[in-house]
Parts: sequence; C-alpha cells; structure tokens
Amino acid sequence: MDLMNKPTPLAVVQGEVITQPPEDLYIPPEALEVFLESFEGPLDLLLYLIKKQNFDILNIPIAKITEQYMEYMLLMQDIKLDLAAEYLVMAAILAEIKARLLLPIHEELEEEDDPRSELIRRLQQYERFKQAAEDIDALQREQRDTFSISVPKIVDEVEKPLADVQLDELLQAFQAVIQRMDVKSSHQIKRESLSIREKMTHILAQLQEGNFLPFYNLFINIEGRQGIVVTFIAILELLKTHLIDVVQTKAYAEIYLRPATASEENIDIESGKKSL
Amino acid sequence: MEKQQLKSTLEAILFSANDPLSSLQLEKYFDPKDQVNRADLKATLVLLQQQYHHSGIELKQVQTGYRFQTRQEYKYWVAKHTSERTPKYSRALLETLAIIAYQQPTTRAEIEAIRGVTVSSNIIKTLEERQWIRVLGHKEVPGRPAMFGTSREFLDYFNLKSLNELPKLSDLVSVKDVNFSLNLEQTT
Amino acid sequence: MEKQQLKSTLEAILFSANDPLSSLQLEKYFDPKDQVNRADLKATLVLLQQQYHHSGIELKQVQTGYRFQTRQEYKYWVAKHTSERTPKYSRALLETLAIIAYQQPTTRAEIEAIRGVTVSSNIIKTLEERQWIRVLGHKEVPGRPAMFGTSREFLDYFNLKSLNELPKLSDLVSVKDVNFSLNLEQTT
Repeated sequence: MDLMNKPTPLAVVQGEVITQPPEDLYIPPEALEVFLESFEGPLDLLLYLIKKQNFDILNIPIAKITEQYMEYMLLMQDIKLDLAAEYLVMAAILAEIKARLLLPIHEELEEEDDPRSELIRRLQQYERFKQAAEDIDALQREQRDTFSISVPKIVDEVEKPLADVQLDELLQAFQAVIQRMDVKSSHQIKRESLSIREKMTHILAQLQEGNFLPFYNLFINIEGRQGIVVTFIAILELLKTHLIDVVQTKAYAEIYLRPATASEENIDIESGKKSL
Repeated sequence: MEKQQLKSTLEAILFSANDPLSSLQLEKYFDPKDQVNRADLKATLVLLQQQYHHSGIELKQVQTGYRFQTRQEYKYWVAKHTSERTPKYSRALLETLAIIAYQQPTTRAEIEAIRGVTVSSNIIKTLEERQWIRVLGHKEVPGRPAMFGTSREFLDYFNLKSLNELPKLSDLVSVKDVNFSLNLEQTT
Repeated sequence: MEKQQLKSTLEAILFSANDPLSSLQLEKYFDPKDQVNRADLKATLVLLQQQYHHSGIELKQVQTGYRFQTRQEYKYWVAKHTSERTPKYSRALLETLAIIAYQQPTTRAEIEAIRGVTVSSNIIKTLEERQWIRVLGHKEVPGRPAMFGTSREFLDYFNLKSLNELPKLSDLVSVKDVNFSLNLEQTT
C-alpha cells in the first residue's frame, strides 16, 4: 500500500484537507485522532472517501476504495484508536466484493447481481439520513431560534381557585401528627380504655405535688397514641373548667402546667420551680 | 437602526424576557454600531405602548421596568388558564387545620409543640382567608397568644352539623383497621 | 362576542398561556352565552397571524396548537437575555433522531442497520428524556424490541405542525436504474 500515490487526507485544517504531511511540519497525533474519530462509522468513512475523490456512488471503484479504506484502518490502529468491530466487518465485506468482482462473470448474471449493489444501497441509505440529520438540525428550534412567549397574567386574587380538602384527609393529617409524636414507642399496646376523667385526676394529683409541671412530662410514651390523645383531652378539659393554667414564656419555649390558683408572679419559669 | 426594526427588536426582547426591563437595561442590548440612543429607545417604547392600546395585552411600566402583561379587562378569561388545575394544600396546612379542629381552642405555640416544627404565618393566613378558622380569644398567658378554633364555614364545608360529627379521636388508634368508614357525604 | 373583542380576548389568552393551545382548547374558554363558534375562532386566529406579520413576534401553529413566539430573525437579540448556550447535539444523536423521525415506527436494530454502527443507550436515553421520542409498541419478533416514534413535543420543539412538514428525504437510486441512465447528475 502506497500512501503517496493516493490523495489520502491526513487531516482537515480550517476546512482544508491536508493530503500529505508537510515535510518540515509536525502534525500532532491528537489532531489526526480528532479527525479520525469524527467518523460516525464505516459507512461514514466510505462516503467520505468516495466524495473526496468525486467517485460515483453508483459505480464505486471497489479496488481503489478498499485499498484506501484499509490504509485508514492501519492509521487508526497506529494511533491506537479503539476500532469498533463494525470497521472490521466492513473491511471483510469490501474484500469479499473485490474478490467476487475478480471472478469471471457468468452469463446469467443480471445487473441486480452486481456484488456492489448491497453496499451501494447501504451507502445511499446512510447518506440520505445523514442529510436528513443536517436538515433537522437546521430546523427552527424552540429556545434556540424562536422563543415561546408567556406574559404575566393579571388576575384578581379572589379569582384564584381554592383547594379542595376531604374530611378523611383531615383525619389522616391528624393521624400523621399523632404517629410522629408516638414514634418512640416501639410496641403496640393493647386497646385499653383510659378514661379521660381518670387522667384528669392523675394530672391534678401530679400538679399538687410539684405545683408546676412541664407539659411534655405528662405524656407517657408507653401509653401510646391513645394515651397521648386522652392526656391531651384531659388537659383541655381541665383548662376549660379553669382547674389548671398553661404557661409559656415565649414562642417555642417549653409549655408548663400549673394549678389555676397559683399566680404568675410566683413562678420562676427558668428553673421550673416554685419560688415563693 | 431603522425605526421599524428597532420596534420589532424591542418586541422580541420584551416579550421573551423573564423580568421587566428598564430602559437602561434595554440600552445595553445594543452596541454602538447599532446606533440606538436613549431617546430613540424611549420614543419606541411609547410607540409600542400606543400600538398595543387596542389589544388584550399592554406594555406596562412597573417598578423595575417595562413588561408586557395581559390587560386587567381580560382577567376573567386569563383566569381560566388556571381553573383547570386545582391547587392542593400542603401537608403542613392540613395538619395545622386538623390540630385546630380537634384540639380547639389552641394556640400557635401548641400547634408547634404538637407538630414539632414552626407553623408558618402563611398557613394561618390561608386558613383565615378561607374562613375555616377564627380567633376565639386570647390566652391569659404572657404574650396573650390567639386561640384558634374552627368556624361555621368549616363545618359547612365538611358537611358537618357540629364538631361532634368529626370522626372520633379514639378511632384513630385503630385507624388502619377501621378503613375510614365514615358515613359522611363527601361534598367536593 | 364582537369581533374586536374576540381578537383581544384571544390575545390575552394566547399571550399568557404556558403551552400552545389548539382551536379546540380555545373553544372551551368560551361559554355558549359568549356566542363564539369555531369559524369565528379560526378566522380571528388568521387575522392575528396577519396582524403580527410586521413585528418581532409571530403567532405560530405547531403540532399541539397556536403559540406566540419571537421570530427567528430576532434570535440574536433574544439570545442576549441568557449567557447559557443552547446545547449542540452530536451527529450520532441527530442521525438517530432523523432515522426515527422518517422511518417510524422503527427499532434500534433497524437504526443500527442504517447507520452501520451500534446506537449507544445514552443517545436513546437523551432522546427520551427530551421527550422527543417515545416507545410506540413492541415488534412481534424474538426479543420483542421496542419500536420508537417521535412525539408531539418533538414537532413543537422544531416548530412543525406535522410530520409532513419535515424536510423531504432524498430518493434512493438503484444500481439498475443508473446503468440505464448514465448521465445522471451526481449530487455529492
């Protein structure tokens, strides 16, 4: 294979095809690699070779093309480019066509039996889609060539539609809250009726002992969800009947319960103790 | 730049901008070679405002600049864009409402204590705007926080005669087994 | 509804919509009492298309409906809004897309046969993520490979009303034909 005899391009520089390396110029192997990598596959490479030399795609000089194709393969192997298996398959196809063309032609052969016909069909098929890809790329593209418009709409606030809520959603939301509170209790206790009144008495008893109770201390984890709910209702019930007061010094601070009779001034919230 | 072309260019720029553009910002779109001065620009903006005078949109000068927007007169029609999609309330809002419904009267601090996170003012505002909750009074503790409860409108919305008709709290214990067999008509 | 008012209403609706609106969708904005029929609507849309003829924007009909958009001639100016560059797609991706667009429904094996190389999964994934292609079904051959086709979004994105508007695909010439007409013009 003689590289010098054929105008085999080595690189493309600013659109110009370099077919022979200038004697005193060093071409970095990376540039060559970029060029060789730019082929989309064996068909693309073949099309390039055919067009480069103005060959007729319908009458490919198989011997010449095969020779050039092999030279590129060697070049690619030389720079250790990862050659896709398809390139090797194509090499085999070309060799086969070349061999068949060398065989004496039998008289019964028709034009369709031209050994090149399948390859020509594939090349043409690929070429038209290569062109179609370029055509699609040239189409007006949204967000590249045109930009769809959406101006702010001026609407009255009240005309905003309101969200719908179902009653069971509300219940589920509450269940979620309770479950989160209950996340530490690992086991499910048996359903046992904790009476609200019993709980109220219990709370009041605790309050009398200490006179002052952090809200959370009243919720005993082992009682589970039901316990929490019952305790909560009991506290609400006590509040409603003015038996206790709920105190909080500031937003997000700990909440304290105390007997309704105790007055605010007597309580040192910080220490949580009564300081008469 | 020729007058007609400047007008079309400004249209393209203003219609595709995400935010209002001031005349100063608009000026920066042009290079010296475009030969667009501030006077040209302002004159063209006035021209555009007139041109869209008899249309469904207008070129409006707002605080930060010029923008195209739909005209007030067509609010009825453009509101129909959104009516196809009903908004959904957040979990935080539903939980807050649930706590208010079941634990009323309750304060914001109590809701926060139960939920374990801060209750945003937006949620309270939305619930009040919806007229589902109202302030029942103020708690006699420092800061006198508002105590919230549900309203008549809340009961009406959920088709309840009274708060007693709310699904029982004790049901929640076995809520997974019960499967929400509420004998309530669900209206919207 | 009076003609001028219908035009302005459509402007307000179309300019503020987030997506293209078909004439069928537009029809739904009106109640019977508005007395707007489909013929009125279509006539007004044509009128609007003409009205914006000499401006920086256009009323374009794409696959899923009508939308206002900036004209291609002004993309230079509009591009100044953002610094981000529009993505450039690889030849491999564009060729794959072209084959799917013209040969749909088509399988991966068919695409590979035409291109002469393996189609990477990344390309198919990218095309699916962009919602340009979708699986139309499965071919009843061993392995039941997916058959791909293009989507409505593909047409909208490329400013096309239908697949018929795609650029024409060149013809295949058979070897047999060329042997009989040797002075065929070669377009290379």
